[in-house]
Amino acid sequence: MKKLRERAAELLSQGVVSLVLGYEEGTKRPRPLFCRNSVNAEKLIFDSRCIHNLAVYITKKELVGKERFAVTAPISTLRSIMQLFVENQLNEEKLLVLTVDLNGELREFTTFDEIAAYVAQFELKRGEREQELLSKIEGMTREERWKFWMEEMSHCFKCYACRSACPLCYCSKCVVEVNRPQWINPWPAPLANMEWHINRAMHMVGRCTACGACGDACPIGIPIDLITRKMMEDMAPEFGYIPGQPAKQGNALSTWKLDDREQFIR
Amino acid sequence: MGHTNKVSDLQSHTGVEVMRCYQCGKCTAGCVLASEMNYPPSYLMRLLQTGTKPNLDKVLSSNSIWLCLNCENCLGRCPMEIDIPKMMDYLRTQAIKENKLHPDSKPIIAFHKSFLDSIKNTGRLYEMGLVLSYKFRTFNFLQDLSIAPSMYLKGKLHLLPEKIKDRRSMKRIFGQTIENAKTDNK
Amino acid sequence: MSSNTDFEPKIIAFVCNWCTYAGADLTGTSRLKYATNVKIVRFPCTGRIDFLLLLKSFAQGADGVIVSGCHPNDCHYTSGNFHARRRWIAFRSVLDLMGVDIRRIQYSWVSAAEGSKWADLVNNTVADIRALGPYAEYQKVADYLEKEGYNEEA
Amino acid sequence: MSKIGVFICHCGENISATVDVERVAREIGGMEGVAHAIDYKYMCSDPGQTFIKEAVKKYGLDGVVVGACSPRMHEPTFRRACAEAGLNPYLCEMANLREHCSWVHEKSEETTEKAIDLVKMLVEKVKKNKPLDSIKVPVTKKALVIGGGIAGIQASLDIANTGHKVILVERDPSIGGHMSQLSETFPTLDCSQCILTPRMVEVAQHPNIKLYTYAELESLEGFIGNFKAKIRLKAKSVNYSTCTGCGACIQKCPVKKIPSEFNAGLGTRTAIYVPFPQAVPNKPVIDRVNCNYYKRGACKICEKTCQVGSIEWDKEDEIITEEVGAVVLATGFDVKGTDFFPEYGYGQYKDVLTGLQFERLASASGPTFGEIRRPSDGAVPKKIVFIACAGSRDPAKGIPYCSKICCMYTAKHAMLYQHKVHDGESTVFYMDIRAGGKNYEEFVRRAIEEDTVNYVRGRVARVYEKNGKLIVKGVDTLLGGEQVEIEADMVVLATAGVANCGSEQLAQKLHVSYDPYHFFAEAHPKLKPVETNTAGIYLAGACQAPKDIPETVGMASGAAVKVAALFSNDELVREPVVAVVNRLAPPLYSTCVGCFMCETACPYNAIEHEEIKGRDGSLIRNSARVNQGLCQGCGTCVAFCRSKSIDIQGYTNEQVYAEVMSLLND
Amino acid sequence: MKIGFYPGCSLTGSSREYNESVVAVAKALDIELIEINDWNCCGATAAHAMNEELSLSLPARIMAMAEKQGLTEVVVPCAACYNRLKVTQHELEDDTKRSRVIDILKMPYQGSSRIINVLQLLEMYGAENIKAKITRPFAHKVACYYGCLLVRPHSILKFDRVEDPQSMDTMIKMVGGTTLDWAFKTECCGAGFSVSRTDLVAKLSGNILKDAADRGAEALIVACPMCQSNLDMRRGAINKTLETPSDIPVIYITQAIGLALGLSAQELGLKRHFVTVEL
Repeated sequence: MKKLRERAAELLSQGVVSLVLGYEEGTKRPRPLFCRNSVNAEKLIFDSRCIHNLAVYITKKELVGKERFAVTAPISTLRSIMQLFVENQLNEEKLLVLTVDLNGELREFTTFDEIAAYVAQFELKRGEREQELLSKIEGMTREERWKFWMEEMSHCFKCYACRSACPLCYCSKCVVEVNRPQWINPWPAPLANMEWHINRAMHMVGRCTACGACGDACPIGIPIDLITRKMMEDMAPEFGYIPGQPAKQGNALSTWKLDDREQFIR
Repeated sequence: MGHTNKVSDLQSHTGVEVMRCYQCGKCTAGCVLASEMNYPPSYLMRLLQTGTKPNLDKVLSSNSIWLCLNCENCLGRCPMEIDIPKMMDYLRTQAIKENKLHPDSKPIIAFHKSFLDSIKNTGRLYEMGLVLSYKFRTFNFLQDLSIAPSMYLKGKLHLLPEKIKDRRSMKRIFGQTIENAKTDNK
Repeated sequence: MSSNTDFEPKIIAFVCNWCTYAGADLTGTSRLKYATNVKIVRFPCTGRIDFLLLLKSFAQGADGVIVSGCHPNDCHYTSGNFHARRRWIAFRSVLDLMGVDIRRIQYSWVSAAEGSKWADLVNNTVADIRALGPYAEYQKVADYLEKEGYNEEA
Repeated sequence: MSKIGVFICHCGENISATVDVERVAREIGGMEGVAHAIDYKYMCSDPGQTFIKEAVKKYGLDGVVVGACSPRMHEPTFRRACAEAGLNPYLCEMANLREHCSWVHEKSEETTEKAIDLVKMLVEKVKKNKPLDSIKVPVTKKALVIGGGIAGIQASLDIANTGHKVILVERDPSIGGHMSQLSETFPTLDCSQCILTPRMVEVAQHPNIKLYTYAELESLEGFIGNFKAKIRLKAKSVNYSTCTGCGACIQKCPVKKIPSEFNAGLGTRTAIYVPFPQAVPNKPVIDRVNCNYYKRGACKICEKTCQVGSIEWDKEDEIITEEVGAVVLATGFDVKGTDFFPEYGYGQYKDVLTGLQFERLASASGPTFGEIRRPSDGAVPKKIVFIACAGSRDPAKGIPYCSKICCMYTAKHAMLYQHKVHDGESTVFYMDIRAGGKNYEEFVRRAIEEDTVNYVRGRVARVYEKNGKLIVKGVDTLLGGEQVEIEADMVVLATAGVANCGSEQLAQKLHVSYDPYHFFAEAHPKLKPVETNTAGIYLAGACQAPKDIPETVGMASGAAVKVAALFSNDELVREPVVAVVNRLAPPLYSTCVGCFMCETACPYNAIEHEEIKGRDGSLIRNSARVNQGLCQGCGTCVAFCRSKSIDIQGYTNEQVYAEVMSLLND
Repeated sequence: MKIGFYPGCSLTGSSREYNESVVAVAKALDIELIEINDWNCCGATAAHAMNEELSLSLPARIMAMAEKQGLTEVVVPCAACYNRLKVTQHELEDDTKRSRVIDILKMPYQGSSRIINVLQLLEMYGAENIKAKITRPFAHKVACYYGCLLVRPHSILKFDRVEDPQSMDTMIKMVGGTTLDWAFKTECCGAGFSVSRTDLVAKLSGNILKDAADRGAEALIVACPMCQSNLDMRRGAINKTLETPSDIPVIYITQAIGLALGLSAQELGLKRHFVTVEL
């Protein structure tokens, strides 16, 4: 952590970057810190409690500006950054990524390939909570799943915190805001809620890196992160990608293989 | 019952669509017993296609349906994949039902009945019993008299039947299939 | 299932212009008969078919959906159907996870030459959906919207 | 509010027999936004079109829906009518009440209700239609003809004679195709080569024709008027600019036992070879698979005999690119081999031949110089059996169709045999005799009556060999199914005509449709027999279905006229069904955020990156942009776009959404 | 290696020698045959000529018993039984038929056991072993006779090719024999009428023997007890239809292989034939 602060201060004072996006202590848990000078670098922290996915800010020009900036990124954030690279949303020349590895060493990355090589050591696995809930859902009949989700969705009041928290929801105009035609009604109602979440899951196929930010952000605790996580787990073997390891070229959904499964097609 | 219904019954029971046949004659050309039959298979198909009562009667009372050995040469070569053997099976049961039996059918039916009786009682084929029962059915006591002793000498003929343990299941199977069919017929 | 014999399912078909639409035209020119329950929406390619349209169909009261296009390798646009196939794999998976009844969406390849296949597809799908009954489960949720009095046109 | 005009066609009685057209018009007339709705007997007729034109003017219509046949049939007709009345043609849509409704349902309440729904759907769509301008593209006035058989030859000559350039590509070392293999032709019995070879020479000498033999199409990109064809020129290993075609190399080549393709396997050829004496070009190629040098690294005898040094050992396949405006497919057909028939011996009996092989036996240029002799022992067959419908009309073998030419050539074969072997006995087993054509029936009767060919109606169940004879087990169905057994010396199978090998792959390269038997599909079975579903690609000859020479030649000329018509204008008008990325006023510019998922999905590389820059020149963002020349309008990108920033004209999100909503909203 | 075994009625009676040779050859090849418990007759031609449900129920019971015993693969040497079992398995893929039959049997039936004939057994599990264990090559010129039941209906059995099958020929060549290319490999011998219409059978079987004799066969090789007993036991009647009486023996493929493996005529039941076997 000390090394991180020193390096951040150095980067800022030398003018290598104009901003270090990191974490500082908050009232309950660490919160994001937009560190723009070397003095503030002292506030930077980086430990296992730092799970807020800072990648959500790095596509927003109004926050990060036009200059080069640095971001401190735990493994889940690194995955998001990789996916953002794949989707042409980041510029390698404008970004410096900092992380602290398992040995407490400070690591710096500037390219997709460097991050990919580092992330490859980590397997994306279900946590206890995910395991418990998903195995419960997997054990349900279709009708039970429908009831389960309808019940969960009935609480949703469309605050779109899930969308705001997701680093991959970077569209300037979301489909729910498109009104010609109005594909999905923006207000909370069971059908519109269901359509929104199915839509979100489809938009995340082959993209979601299971950081869990959407689920964390949900103010009423609907386990929506499980939808995209489960899709990631199920589609990975189907489309031949490794969960949490975005491939540099092409998106799983907008590419295809000659022998994709088609038993369901009559 | 209208005559065309019988042809559609044939289709619903066996899946054989008689109208598919275009009388190319390939079945007849390759049939080992066509020359013995009143009507060779392709001719029989044409009779069925007409759907008229006299022609259907011709089919049911012909020896053709009894002489078919179900060797399936016709099916194997039929360009329209018409399952003639399956159709013959069905026509035989119909001929029995309507009691339009060609004399050639007698020994054949007798043999089949003796065969099934044997299984019904013991679960397995009792060849000695089969032959005896068949002889009683046909009054043809001299047939095969020459080979039976040699068969016995060569260890090929058991004097007593082999029986399976679960003979009740045999009774049930026969009860629910053959006997059911009989009641259906009434 | 005998209780559903009176039920006439509403089915909407999303088909591509080059294979299935033309195949359905051939069904017509061949005068093959099929059930009236299916109405076709024409698309240039299966690749064009948005999954949201399928959701909207159910919301609008469809009991079943047919999605059909060119056989693999026959796409007029080379690969639209391959993209579609992959999209449907994912979409089925999402729907199944959410508990939507995926038996109500019938995918098929029907070429421009397969007029009789189209007729069979329609008839079989109608029979399948008739056996499943109305998709009340989904429509109940959709109706909620109307009861609330929202109407986007207004 | 919209002012839509709706026009319901009776199509004679084709629609009105099962659909209550008056009710359709009545109910649609009551729809919101419908200003005018009528029904009429023939909407596509002149008076019908006049109704539409007048209504457009009278009611100031801003959209037209015609409920009639398939839009694949008459959409252009009605759009043209609208345009003539001053309405943008793309504001006209068709509801398919015939192919998708009246023809496939019985007369009933439901059928009429479905028709109403179908029209409603299109009315809702039209409300969202936008006026579009068609896209104009230049036309490259050069044609590519694939296949150098009689179809390709005829098409090439006809196009070339209209003054346009033609590139003719032939897979084999010579043009000529199957016709060059035939002995004599029905029903005139004139010699095939005598009528064909002058045309072959004409092709070679025509100033407008560029001939590539021993070449295959590698790929075809682009669209009507603007194709880019990559052609693989297979290495001939002989330099044609210096080769004189003296043939010395062929004489000296030590590899002599290769089955000759031209002789359908009955004769042999060398490794360096000209397929047949009248070949065009009459210069050899080296068959690298069989050549000693390529197989074992030593020989080169041909090089030593060649006085002009034309052998090119290291020559590699060359790929050239040609820009063409139209393509004619004339790749012909093939026949099933005798090995396709388990019941006739799986091809193991040497004296069981295909019809094509018999042609070679009967041909003066064939392996026996026109004498009919058994391949097994060279004996003249005294009893010969011809089996018609061998594989054809045989669904069990996967070929339910009639190959069309076999009845006639079998009669010709039997006739030729009787002419050549006077004491011979010939039997034809047939199912039906299909001799529709000028002088065809007379020809078959001649075979039966004058040449005493024994015609037996029945199929043959089996052929097997015993004591050097072929035992043919057939049947005479006209005698109530009497079995007929013939001890024959030779059996000729009129084997089914099938699609040429590789036609499926070729169709996929060209994006043309094909039928379940891999014959290329015409755009319409009656009215567009030479067009394919892909604009700018036409069909000629047996690649579409088996057909005889006169029919093939007629079709080739038809295709040539289509090409000539296309080339008669400098520009071609294209449908504006293309994708567009939305553009908005600054500071938004576009809702596209540049994820470029559309780019990976696009089959045509039509998505470009556009840098959107502010007034100061600084980059605001990268957005997608569609190249309208490349876009073919599949719309795959549209379905992938998460922010709905890309849309496709003619099938916009608003249009299809309105259709779906209307269809079920009741 | 263990495999399920369904002998069928013929093999316990009139075709004992087939059973003996199958068992002897299997033993020599280290294949353990596990007989299905309390098996019943498959019903053969009689059942399906008379009643369809019966013709499905009898074989279904056999396969249900095999499943109960956990036999995943069952060898059925008798071609008639093999045919009935395979066809039944195919027919019972239809749900209504299957549930009806299960209802009759009062036993679970999955249709999961793989049914193979004796040629498949030898080919799949014996080929290498046979090659290694040949002690006395079977140096004879023979005609392999397949009959109807082993190869038809091809669409269901999917065994060998539909005309001119080769599997038995391949096997004979492997043990040192030569096989004839002849015309009657799959023509029917008429065995279904062996008892009821001996006159027709004699004619059909006569045609078969004549072609084999004309082409110089030393023996007919078969894999069907119906064909064998018909061509062997009925030889007296057959010879009456032939110009030249035939003394060509009719032996089972397992007997031919047994001989090549050095097994004795006694072990292979060769003494039980009517037409003397001297090979």
